[in-house]
Amino acid sequence: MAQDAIDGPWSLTIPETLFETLQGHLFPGDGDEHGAVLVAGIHPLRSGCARLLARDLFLAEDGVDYVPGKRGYRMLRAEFVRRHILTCRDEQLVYLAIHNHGGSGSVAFSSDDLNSHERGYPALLDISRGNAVGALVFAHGAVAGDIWLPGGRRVALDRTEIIGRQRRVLRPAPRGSRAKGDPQYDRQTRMFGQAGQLILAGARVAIIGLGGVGSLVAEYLARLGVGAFVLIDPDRLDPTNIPRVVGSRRRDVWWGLSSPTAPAWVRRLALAHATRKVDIARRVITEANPSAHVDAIARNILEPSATADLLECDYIFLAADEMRARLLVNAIVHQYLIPGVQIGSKVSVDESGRLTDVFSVVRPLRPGINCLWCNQLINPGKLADEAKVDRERKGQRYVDDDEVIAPSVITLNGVGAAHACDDFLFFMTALVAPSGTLDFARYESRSRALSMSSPRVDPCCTECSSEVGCRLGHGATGPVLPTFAV
Amino acid sequence: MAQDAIDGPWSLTIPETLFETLQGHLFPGDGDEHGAVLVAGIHPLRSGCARLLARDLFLAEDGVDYVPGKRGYRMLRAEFVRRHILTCRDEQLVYLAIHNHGGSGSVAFSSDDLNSHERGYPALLDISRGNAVGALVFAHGAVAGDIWLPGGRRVALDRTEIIGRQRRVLRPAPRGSRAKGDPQYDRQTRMFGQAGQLILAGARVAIIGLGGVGSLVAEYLARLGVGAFVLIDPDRLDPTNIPRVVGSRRRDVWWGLSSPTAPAWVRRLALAHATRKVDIARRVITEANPSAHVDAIARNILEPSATADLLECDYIFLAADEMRARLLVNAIVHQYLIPGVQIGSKVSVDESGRLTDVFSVVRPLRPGINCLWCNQLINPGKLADEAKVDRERKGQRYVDDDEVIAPSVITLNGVGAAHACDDFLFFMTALVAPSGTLDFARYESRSRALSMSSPRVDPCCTECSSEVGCRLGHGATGPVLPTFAV
Amino acid sequence: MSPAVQKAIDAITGQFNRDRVLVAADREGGAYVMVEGVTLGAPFAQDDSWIGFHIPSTCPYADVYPHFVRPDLARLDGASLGEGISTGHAFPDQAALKTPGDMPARTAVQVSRRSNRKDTAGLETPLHKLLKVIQWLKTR
Amino acid sequence: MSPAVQKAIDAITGQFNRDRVLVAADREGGAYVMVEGVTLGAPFAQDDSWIGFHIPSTCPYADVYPHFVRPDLARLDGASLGEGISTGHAFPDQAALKTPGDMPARTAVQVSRRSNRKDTAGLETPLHKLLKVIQWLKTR
Repeated sequence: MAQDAIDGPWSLTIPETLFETLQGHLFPGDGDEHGAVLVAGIHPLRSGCARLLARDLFLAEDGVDYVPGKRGYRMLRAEFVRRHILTCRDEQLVYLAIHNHGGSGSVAFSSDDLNSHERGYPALLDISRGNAVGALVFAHGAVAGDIWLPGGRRVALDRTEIIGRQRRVLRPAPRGSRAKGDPQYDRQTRMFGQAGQLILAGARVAIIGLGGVGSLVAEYLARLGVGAFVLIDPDRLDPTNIPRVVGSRRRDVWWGLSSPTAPAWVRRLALAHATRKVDIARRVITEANPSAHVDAIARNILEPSATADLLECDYIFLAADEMRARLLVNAIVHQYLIPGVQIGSKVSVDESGRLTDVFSVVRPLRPGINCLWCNQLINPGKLADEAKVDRERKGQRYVDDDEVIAPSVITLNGVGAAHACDDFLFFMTALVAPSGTLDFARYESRSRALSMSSPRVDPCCTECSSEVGCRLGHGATGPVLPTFAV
Repeated sequence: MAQDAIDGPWSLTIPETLFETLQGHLFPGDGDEHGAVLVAGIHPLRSGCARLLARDLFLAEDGVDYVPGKRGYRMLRAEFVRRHILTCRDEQLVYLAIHNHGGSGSVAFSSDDLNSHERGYPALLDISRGNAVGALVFAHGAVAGDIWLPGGRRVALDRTEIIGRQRRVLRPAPRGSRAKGDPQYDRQTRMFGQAGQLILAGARVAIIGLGGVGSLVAEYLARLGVGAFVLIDPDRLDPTNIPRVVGSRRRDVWWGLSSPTAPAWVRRLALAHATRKVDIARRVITEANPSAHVDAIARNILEPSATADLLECDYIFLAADEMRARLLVNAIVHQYLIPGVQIGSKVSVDESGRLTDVFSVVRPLRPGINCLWCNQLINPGKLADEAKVDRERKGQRYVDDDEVIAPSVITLNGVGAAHACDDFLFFMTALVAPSGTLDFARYESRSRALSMSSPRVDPCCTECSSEVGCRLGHGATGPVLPTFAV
Repeated sequence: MSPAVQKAIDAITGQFNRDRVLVAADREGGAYVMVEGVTLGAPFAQDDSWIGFHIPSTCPYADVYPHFVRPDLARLDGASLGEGISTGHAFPDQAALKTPGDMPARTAVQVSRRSNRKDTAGLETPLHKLLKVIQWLKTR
Repeated sequence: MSPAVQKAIDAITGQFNRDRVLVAADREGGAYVMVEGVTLGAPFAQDDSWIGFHIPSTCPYADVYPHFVRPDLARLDGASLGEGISTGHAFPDQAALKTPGDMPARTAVQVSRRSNRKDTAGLETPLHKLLKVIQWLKTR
């Protein structure tokens, strides 16, 4: 796992639900000190930074697991520590002992705390066999951490990111305000401040599928000032895409040569040289914001190199129709605690060809709670179909197979993309209302209604639970991702 | 009024509510014939076509106003006719006698009907003093009309357009299907058919305000295949617009020269030569669909020449913040029976600068029912402010004046624009669900909720009622529009 | 001038004397209006004043505000003029006139009375508003 | 081959005999599998058949379907093979193999049994599905 090769700052990411449970335990209103153990996965980034990923939380019962200390005020009982450090050893996870201090806005370990780490953590490191161990101390609005790496290096936690309905960042102490921003963004910083603009500029966003939905997402986010993009789509533009892919032009498809009236071989040649969708999106982004960084990856998202790029992102927009892409992104959301959203639209027609339902869906994806797998939104049959070559699929067609091409319309895509980007903005800038939800949204075009549905959670789900062998927060040491094997 | 100078086809536009009242009266299920009088305004188009605008409907009571005829089966009693023809004379409106036939899908006047027109209409024309008169005959799904113009010319009604929750077209008889469409639009015609694509290609749409919202509307509609655009905005691009105006580029504002760090005189010069917003939108439209027709009008919408262009459109997207623009567009919707939508977004901040409400609104505008004036969405104080020159406005600042620049964010604009365009598409292609509404929609960003509110209707409203001197369906002979006087 | 603005001015010249009413068109079809010799008296030290105001081209939908009166307006009791009345203004702004100079600017006291809502157009005409403002001044 | 696919194949070779199970990798980490000599008998005229199928790289999430059996499959009673069983196929498609030729194509009868929903991954392994299909065939 080479945890000692990481030389950048360390952060902790923690799902909001888990954080709220912890807060309730640490700050019940008695002003006293309480304890817990957090078990975390680890996610080393290319930049040399490392993310600790909160996977599971064990609250120490006062007087039973959390008892008066021999040297300090309180301590976790040895039996409680032992139970969890062995789990961490077996599952290759990081053990983090937690307690709280009073005060708010800033927090630091006491010298008693640090002395106890120095006495105890070398032994814990031995037991955990190559997995980091450490401690976190919480106050209201502040978290500090002392992480011990195998090999003897010791790092302070830079920040804690809470992700759920919105993203909040806690640090050991407040940071000074930064430089003034670009006056170009004046109208929007009036809503979310210079601080919000800096969050956007610092964000790296993945867009999977640069067709009708993804091209709009790219356009909105680039204008908004998002700093870095990872664009993933293997396809080239087709003439039938032009009515939906913003920024696309007729010359991108060698218009005329690619039209159905052209000889088949000319048409094939033209389409083989059409512009890639990721390059059209890159053009749109660069025109909107020349200083945005763009990685345009013209590969299937399941190719391991594309997946690796995805793991470096802060938020994932899933705008591809493939079930395999859903499966992979959903796995990443839960295993790497990277938030995201699935966007799509559907046009249903009955047997007589009459229009029934038309809607756009926006499904926020959040670790541990909003899971496409346990909500049965990933169809095993379609996963099987997608693994076949075209000729096979056609030869094996079934009664319930819909080989017809699905209708697709820019206004439906616009509804999904706009809401998904709006949700992203309020998530990132932490401006969600107390009444805000993470429900799956369905915007009905024909009735102008919105229906929201609360995702269900299967407590044993392989994807979103922290059961043994399941993905939640397991990071790099967790189950293999459903990518192509090389 | 020069009604005899019109040489193109004549059509009738009728609000859905009025049409439904008429249908209920003509087809109560008794299979019998019933009568009514429709009073209509008139709207000559530059193309030489004329639109009759249904303003008011008077149902003839069976046995009282609609009685056995001397030569035909039934007739409107002379007193009933006389009452309404005099109103038409006084208010310069068109008198249309209505009755129904059986059958469905096609309809024509009987020879009895035509004979009675020939006997009666020359006299009615005399009474109405220069205003056209005529007759309409309805069947299920079909309308025919025989219009007598002053001067002796006589025209058959080409079609009847019903506008409300959706747009439907009735004709005297079904038309043959037209030529095959552009294969480029394959994916969307799978939803709304070749017929829908032809409707879009034949539509002329106005977009007022080509800023954050309007530029997105232009982009979506151009990709969708809308055939003709009237773009109205007097402004040039400013660097602070780039984060919201799609298609805008830094070189449109002479980036660098226009930045706040440049000397003031250089900056002014750069901004005076920045690209006009209508020209940026034209660029976006042309890139998406080179065959779209674009009129780019860099004037205030209240300048009479700009207003005149607006009257040639089939649908109006109001994406400008000015109250005066609301006042004018609202007047046109009701007086000329042109449907539209007002789109906007609002970011509210409390005294301490904390964010309160953030939402996008989409307010469908439909004649006689959805009125911005009687819903108090046009602020008289702001109308007064907008009529002042800048220096005056600053000198006269009030306690409740908000001179602060309103925040504006592309994702909020995207939500409004996408829903407005989606609503437009389902309106034009008549795919609205039975449960569809015309309520004003408010998409709340912070809670992800949608709140719908039913517009109220003031029965004496100067704008949306057919009281004497009020605008509804009055067309060219109605009250003067609130434009600038020249 | 727009027909609605002309109609509003006709109503004002009907109420006051035609030769006491000065009118200058603005650039958009609205008008600047000044009525001379409106009776004031207590609580003010002045027996009368001119009153000026702007009727926007969007009359009768637009509110008419603010109004302007003589620059030396003062209370008999020496108290301050109070909320809604402020000194140091000029009326009208020459840049807003269709023909600058048509109505030379005067220094003025500004009277701010805003009518916030109108149920339908025409409920409060510029004349009606003017009379309301005069009434309001007299009850200060 | 992906670890999950390898695990599924191990389960199959554990159930049947290793030398009765042929395996060829596809281009994405999945595998084509053929099990020789699976007992059939009544209601079919044939005592046994090979059964071939594709395990996608997205195993265990993806369904495993369809399955293929010997091309001369026929009922003892001479009736048609019935719904879900169709003739005139070939297995596997050489273009789908990582190395074409690794598993030569055979003409085949296709058996279509789709499992539509999975509550969680792994509830129905490729082995489990194979046993279900064999069972289903025997109850035709």
